[in-house]
Amino acid sequence: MSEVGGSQGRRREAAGPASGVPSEQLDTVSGANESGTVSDGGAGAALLRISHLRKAYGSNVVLRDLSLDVPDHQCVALIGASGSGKSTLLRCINLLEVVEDGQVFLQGKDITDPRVDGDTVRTTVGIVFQSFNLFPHMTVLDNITLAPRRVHRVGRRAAEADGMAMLERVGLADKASAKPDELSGGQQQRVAIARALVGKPLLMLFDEVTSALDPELVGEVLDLLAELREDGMTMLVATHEMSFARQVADRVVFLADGEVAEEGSPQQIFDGPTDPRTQRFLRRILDGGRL
Amino acid sequence: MSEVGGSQGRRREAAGPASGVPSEQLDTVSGANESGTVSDGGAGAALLRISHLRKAYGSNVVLRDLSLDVPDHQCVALIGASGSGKSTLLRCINLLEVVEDGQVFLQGKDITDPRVDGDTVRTTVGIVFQSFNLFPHMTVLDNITLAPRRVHRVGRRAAEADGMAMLERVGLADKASAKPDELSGGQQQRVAIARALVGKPLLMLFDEVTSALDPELVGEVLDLLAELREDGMTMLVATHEMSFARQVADRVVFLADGEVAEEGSPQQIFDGPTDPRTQRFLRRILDGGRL
Amino acid sequence: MPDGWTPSPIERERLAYRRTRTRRSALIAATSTIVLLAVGILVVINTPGWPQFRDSFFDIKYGWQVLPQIAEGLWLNVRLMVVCEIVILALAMAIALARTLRGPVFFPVRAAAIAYTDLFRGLPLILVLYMLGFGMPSLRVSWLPSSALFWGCVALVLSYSAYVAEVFRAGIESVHPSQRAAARSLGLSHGQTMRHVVVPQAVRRVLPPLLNDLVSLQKDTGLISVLGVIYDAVLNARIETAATFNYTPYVVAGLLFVLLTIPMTRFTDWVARRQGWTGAGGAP
Amino acid sequence: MPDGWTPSPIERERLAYRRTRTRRSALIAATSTIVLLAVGILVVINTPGWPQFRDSFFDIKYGWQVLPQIAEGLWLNVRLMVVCEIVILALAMAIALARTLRGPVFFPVRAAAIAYTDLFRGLPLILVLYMLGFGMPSLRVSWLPSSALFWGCVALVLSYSAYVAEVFRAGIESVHPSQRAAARSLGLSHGQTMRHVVVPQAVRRVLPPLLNDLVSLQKDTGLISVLGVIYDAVLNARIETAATFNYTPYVVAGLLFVLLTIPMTRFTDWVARRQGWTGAGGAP
Amino acid sequence: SSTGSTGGSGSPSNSASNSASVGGSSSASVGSSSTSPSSESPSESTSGGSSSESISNGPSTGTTACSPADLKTKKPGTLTIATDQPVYEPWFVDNDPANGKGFEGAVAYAVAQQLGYSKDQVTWMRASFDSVISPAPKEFDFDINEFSITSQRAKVVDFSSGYYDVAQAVVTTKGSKIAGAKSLADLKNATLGAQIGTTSLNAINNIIKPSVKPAVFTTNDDAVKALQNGQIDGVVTDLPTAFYMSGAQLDNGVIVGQLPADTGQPEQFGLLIEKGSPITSCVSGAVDALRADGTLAKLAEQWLAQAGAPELK
Ligand SMILES: Nc1ncnc2c1ncn2[C@@H]1O[C@H](COP(=O)(O)OP(=O)(O)OP(=O)(O)O)[C@@H](O)[C@H]1O
Ligand SMILES: Nc1ncnc2c1ncn2[C@@H]1O[C@H](COP(=O)(O)OP(=O)(O)OP(=O)(O)O)[C@@H](O)[C@H]1O
Ligand SMILES: [Mg+2]
Ligand SMILES: [Mg+2]
Repeated sequence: MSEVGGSQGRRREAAGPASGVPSEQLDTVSGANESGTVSDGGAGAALLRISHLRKAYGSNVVLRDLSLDVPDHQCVALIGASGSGKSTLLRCINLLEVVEDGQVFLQGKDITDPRVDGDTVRTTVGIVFQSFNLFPHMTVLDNITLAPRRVHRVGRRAAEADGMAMLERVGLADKASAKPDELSGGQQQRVAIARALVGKPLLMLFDEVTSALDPELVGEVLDLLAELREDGMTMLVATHEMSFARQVADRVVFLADGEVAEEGSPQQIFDGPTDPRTQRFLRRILDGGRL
Repeated sequence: MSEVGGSQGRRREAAGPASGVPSEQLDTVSGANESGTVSDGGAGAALLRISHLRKAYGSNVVLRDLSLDVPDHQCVALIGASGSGKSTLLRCINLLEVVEDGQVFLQGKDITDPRVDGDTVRTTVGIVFQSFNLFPHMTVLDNITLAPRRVHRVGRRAAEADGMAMLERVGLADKASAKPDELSGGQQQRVAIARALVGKPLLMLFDEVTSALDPELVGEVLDLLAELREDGMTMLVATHEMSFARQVADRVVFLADGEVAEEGSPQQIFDGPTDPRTQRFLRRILDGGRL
Repeated sequence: MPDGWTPSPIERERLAYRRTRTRRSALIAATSTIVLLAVGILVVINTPGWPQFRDSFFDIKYGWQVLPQIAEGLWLNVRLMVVCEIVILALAMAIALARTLRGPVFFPVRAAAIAYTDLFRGLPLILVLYMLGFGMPSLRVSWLPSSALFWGCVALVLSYSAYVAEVFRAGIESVHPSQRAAARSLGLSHGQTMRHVVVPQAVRRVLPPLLNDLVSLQKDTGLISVLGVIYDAVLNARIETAATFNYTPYVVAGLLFVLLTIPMTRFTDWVARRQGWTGAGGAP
Repeated sequence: MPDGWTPSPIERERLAYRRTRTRRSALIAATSTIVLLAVGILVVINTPGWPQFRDSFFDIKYGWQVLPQIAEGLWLNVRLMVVCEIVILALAMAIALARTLRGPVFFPVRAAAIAYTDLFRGLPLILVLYMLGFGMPSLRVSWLPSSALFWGCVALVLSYSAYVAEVFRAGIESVHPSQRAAARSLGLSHGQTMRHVVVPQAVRRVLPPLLNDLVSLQKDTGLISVLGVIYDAVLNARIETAATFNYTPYVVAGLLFVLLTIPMTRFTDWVARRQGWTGAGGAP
Repeated sequence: SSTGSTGGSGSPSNSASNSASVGGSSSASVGSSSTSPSSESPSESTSGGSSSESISNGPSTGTTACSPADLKTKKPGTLTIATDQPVYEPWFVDNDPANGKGFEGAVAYAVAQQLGYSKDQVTWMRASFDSVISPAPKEFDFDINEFSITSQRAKVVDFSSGYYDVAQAVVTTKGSKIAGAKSLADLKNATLGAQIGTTSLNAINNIIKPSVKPAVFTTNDDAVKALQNGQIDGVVTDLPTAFYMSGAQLDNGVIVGQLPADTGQPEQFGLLIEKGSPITSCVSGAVDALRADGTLAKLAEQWLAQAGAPELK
C-alpha cells in the first residue's frame, strides 16, 4: 500500500475510443486530497499493469495485494489452484467487478478511476468466460454480430460478413443460424471465442478457453491464439492446461493466496520453481500425470 | 440391424430395484410380432451393453449404429471429436433421451423397453454433466442430499452425514451451506460429482468431469475414480483428457460418425490405432502437444 | 432418411407398444373426462330449477337477437384495449427498467418507480376512474382535456402500467446475471444490454402473465362505462338484462370475450415456443 | 478486516469522489422529483374547480367519519382474500402442472387444463358470479349449498385460478430443461422433480406477477357484493357515496387498500431477494 | 359499478311520506314549499313548507325570465334532459325516455312544456348515476331519475322542488315466510334486500331494524333474482316499483305492505341540476306549477299503480 500511497496520479478523462491509440500523453491532475507525480506504473511497454489490487466478496478476500504486468504483444498465462481467484482477476480487469483497492492501468490509464467510462474500456478488452454465456435467444451469428453492430455501429452486411469469416475460422460456419442450446459444449465455447474476437480488442482475456474443447480443437485454438499474437494481440490466459502454458505463453504467473506467488518464463516456472507453493502445485500435477 | 432383427427378446418386467441383483434369470416372452431367443447380448459379464443404438435430432443423426459393452467393475473411456455424440450417448444410457432404434441393456435387462420404469433405472445410474446443472435455489448440502432423502427415503440426519462425508472427500466440506452461484467452476464440478456419487449407483457416467477442474484437483478426482472402481463401480467416462484415458481406463472407445470407430486397451488405441480416423485424431492431438 | 435407415423389428414393436399404450391411456382419460362432463350436465339438467335456469341464462333465440349489439360493444372494447395496451407496455417497461437501476445515484428514480407501482396497483381501478374521469373535468381548467373517455383511458393506463411493470420486472430479474456480464463485457452499455439481451429474454419468459393482464384489460376497458360515455359489451348486456330480466346477454358477452381470448392465447403460446426452449416436461 | 487492510489513499480518494458524485446526482434527482410534484400540486390547487374537487374527494372530516365502517369492510376483504387465495394457489398449481405434462398420453389432461384456462380467463368475473351466485341456487337442489357467499367464493376461485395457473406456467417454463434433466438423472420422479427442483425456482421467478394477482384478488373479493351478501370496503364506500354524493369514502377505501398492499409487496420482494440471485442491474 | 338508482339516504331526511296511500291520491300528499330549493339545504326548505298539505299556488310560473329565449340552457333553445342507462318501469317504458311514457318520462315533458319548450326542443341524453353525482360540469339541464332530495347531496348538486312523494314497501313471493306478515315485528327475522343508493336501505335499517343485515344489490333486477332463488325473503323498494315488481317481474309476487315513515319529514324525488345553475329556480317553479294544477297527480294516476297497500305498524 505504502508505495502507491505516497505518489499517485489519476486521470480526469475517460479512456479513449475503441481504436487503440497507444498511451496518449495525458495531463497529470492533482488529486482532490493529495497530489503527486504520475505513477502510470512506468507504463510504456506494459499494455496492462495491475498494481496492489484487492478484491473481496464480503469477508472472503479473494485478491489481496496483487501486482502484475502484461506487456504489449505478449501472452501471459495465469495458473493457480481452483478458487485462487483467476476468474475474479479477469473480471476486475474488464471492470465487471468494482475493485476494493489498488489500480489497473490499461495503456497507462488508470481504468479503475471512477471517472473512466467502463463501456469504452470494455470495448477494447475482450473476454471469453469459463461458462460460455452465449445469448440463448439469438442465433450463433447474431451472438457474434451483436457487439459490432450495436457498439461499433458496423452495418449488418459487413458485420455478418466479418462474423461468418470468424465462424469459418473456428470451424462453425455451418452452425451460423443455430441456437446456442443446439450446440455441444465445445461448439458453444468456440462461438464464445469468436464473439470476443470479432470486436478486434486490444487485450484478450481468456478464462479456461480450452477446458470444454476436445483435444483436436485445442490444437486449432492454440494456433488461433498464436496467430492472434502475431497480429499484435496482447493476451492474459487463465488456464489449467500446463502444456498450453508451457508451449504458448511468453510468461507464466502463478496465483496463490490472492497474490502473485511466482512469475517468470515457462522454463523458470516449470523447471525451476522457487516458491514452495508453486513447487507443491506442480508436484501434484506431475503426480496426476498431466505434465 | 439385421442381426438383431432376426432374433430378439424383450422383458415384461421393469428394471429391478436399486440393489444390483446381477442378471436374474428372466423368462423369455414371445414378442407380439416376432418371437425368438433372448439376445441379452450374451449378458453375464457386461453390466452395460449397447446394441445398434441410433439417435437423431431431427435430421441430424448423432448416433448411427452404435454397439458397445461396459463390463462389470471396469472403467471405459469414451473419446472422440467435439460433437461426435459422447454426451448424447450418456444421456441415452440414462434414459434422458428416447432412443430411435437399438437397445441398451443394464444387467441384462433392456432398459429401452417402454415397459421399463425410467426412474428406477436412473436411481441405479449416476451421471455427472458437462455443465454442472446444480440446483441454484438449494445449498450445496441440500443439492447432495436431495436424492437420498426423496428417492431413497434416507432420514435427514443420515443423509446429511453421508453428504458431509462425501463433501469431505471432494474437499468442499466448508462450502456445505453455500449456494452454487457462490462457487468457482471447479468447486461446482466437484459438488456435481459428489451429488452423483452419494446415491451409490451401480454405474457412473462422467461427461467431461475434469474439464473445469484445475490440474491439482484432477489428480484428486482421478484418485477418487480409481477408488470407486476398487469399490466395484462400473464407469463410462466421456473425456478429452487423453492422459486420463491412457492411465485410468481399462478400455478406450473412440467414437466417430455416430459409431464406435475403434476400441481396445489404452495401449492398443494410443500406440497402435488401426482405424484411419483414430490415427488422424491422435495425430492432431499430438501436434497440439497434449499427449 | 439420408442413411437409408429403417426401423428394426424391435423398434417397430416398441413403437407399436407405445402407440397402443398411448391410445389406451388417452382413451381412458378422454372417456373419463367426457363421462364426468356428461354426468355433470345431466345432473344439472334434471334439477327442478333447470328450465328456469336455462331460460334465464341460455335463451338461445334471445341470445341471437342481442348478439349484434353486444358484438358492437365488444368492438369498442377491443379498440380501447389496443390503444391503451400500447401505452401501457411502453410505460410499464420504462418503470420496470427504472426499478432495475442500481447504485445510490438512482435512488430517487427507483423510489419514484416503486411509489408509482405501490400506489396504482393498490388503488381500486374504479377510484382512479372516478378521480380522473369526474375529478379532472371538475377542475375546470381549459387546457386540460375534459373528455371522460380520454380520462378513462388514462386511468386504465395508470393502473395497468403498475401491474405490467411488475410482470416485466419479474422477467428481467429472472435473466441470470451472467448474461448481463457477458453483454457488458462486449462493450454494450447498460441500455444496450437491457434492450438486446435482457429484455428479449425477459419478455419471452413472462408472456403468459402478460397475456393475463391483456385479457383482463380487455374486460376492464368496459369499466370506462361508469363514466357514462361508452357502450361496451358488458354495458350493452346489462341494458338488455335490465329490460328483460334475462341474463342471456351476459352469457353472450362472456362467450364473445372467451372467443376473443383464445386466439390471443394460442398466438402468444406460439410466439413463446418459436423462440428458445419450450421448457416444461423434460425427460420422458 | 482479518488481514489488517486499510484503504490506500488512492482508494480513499476514489471513495470520496464516488460519494460526492452520488450525493450530487441523488440530490439533483430528488430535487427535480420533488419540484415536479410540488408544481403539479400547486397547479391543481390553483384551478377554479379545486375547492369543489377537494370537497368531493378529500373531505377529511367526512373521511374520518366513514373510516371505521370502511375498515370493517376491508377486514372482510382480507379474510375472503386469504381463504380464496389458498384454494386458488393449490388449484392453479395443479392446472399449471397438468399443462406441463408431455406426451400424447396426457393429451386429454392437457386439453382439459387448456380449456379451463381459456374459459375462465376469458369470461368476465361478473358473469361467473351471476351464473354461480344466482344460477346455482335457482336450480333448487337440496344438496347444493345455496349460500351466495359460498358461490361467490367459488366464482373467484375459478376465475383467478385460470390467471394464476398461467403465471405458474410461465415460471415453470422459464426453468431451464437442464435442471429437469439433472433432477431426473438423480432418480427423482417427474413429480419429485417438479416439487423439489422446478416449482421452487419457478415460484421465485414469478413472485411479482403472483402478487399482482393477489392484490387484484383482494380488491375483487368486493365483487361478491353484487350477490348482495357482503359489505366489503368498496360497497361500504359506495353506499356512503350514493347517499351523500361525495367520493371521499372511495378515497378512504383506496388508501386503505394501498396501505395493505405495501407491506405485502415489501414482504414478497424480501422473500425473492433472500433466495437466489437478485438479478437486475448487473455490471456497474 | 352501480347503475343509476333511486334517491339517497342521508341521515336526517330518510323517511317516506306518511300519507296513507300514495298510489291512491298522490297529489293530496304533495308537500313541497314553493321557495327555490337550490339553496344550501333543501330539506329545510321542504320541511319549511307544511308537510302534507296541498299547495295552492305556483308562484314562479309564467315569469318571462323562464321562457326558452331567456333560459340559459346548455344548448340554447333546447332543453337537454338526462336519465340513466338503462331505466325501468314504471318510471319509463321500454327504456326509451323520448316516448314520453312512464311517470318520469311524462313529468319531464310536462316540465319542458311548462317552461315553454315544444316536444322537439327536448333532447335526451344518458348519464350514469356515478357521473351525475360527481362535481364535474354537467352536459344536461336537468336529470330525472328518482333522485331523493337530501341536504348532503345538495352540497354537490341543485335539486328542483320535489315532484313525487315516496313511500317504501316490502315485496315478497307467495309462500315465503314473510308473505303473511302483518306488522313490522313479523319482519324482524327476515333477510331483506334493497338497491344500493336508495332510501329503501335506510328504511330497512331504521324502521324495520331486522336482526339480519340487509342484502345490498347493484340493481333491483339482482334483488329480484335473489328473491326468486329464496336467497332473501323480501325486497324493499319504493311503492311504484314494488307494484311493478310484484306484478310484472315476479310470477307469484305479493306486496306485504307499506312501511311507515319514522320521522315527520316526507321524502321526495327531485330533478337534479348542476350546482349553481341559473335555471334551477325556473325548473322548480315549473314543477310547483304542475303540482298546483294537478298535472303531477294526474300523471301519477296514469302511470303508477293505483292499488293501495296496507301500512305495516
Ligand atoms: N459472486 C461471488 N460471491 C461470493 N463469492 C464468490 C463469488 N464469485 C467467486 N467467489 C469466490 O471467490 C473465490 C475465487 O473464485 P474464482 O472463480 O475467481 O476462482 P478461480 O481461480 O477462477 O477458480 P476455478 O479455477 O475453479 O475457476 C472462490 O472461493 C469463490 O467461492
Ligand atoms: N437438444 C439438441 N437439439 C439438437 N441438436 C443437438 C441437441 N443436443 C445436441 N445436439 C447436436 O448433437 C451433436 C452431438 O452433440 P453432443 O453434445 O453429444 O457432442 P459431444 O460429443 O458431447 O461434444 P463435446 O465434446 O463438444 O461435448 C452436435 O452436433 C449437437 O449440435
Ligand atoms: Mg475460474
Ligand atoms: Mg459433450
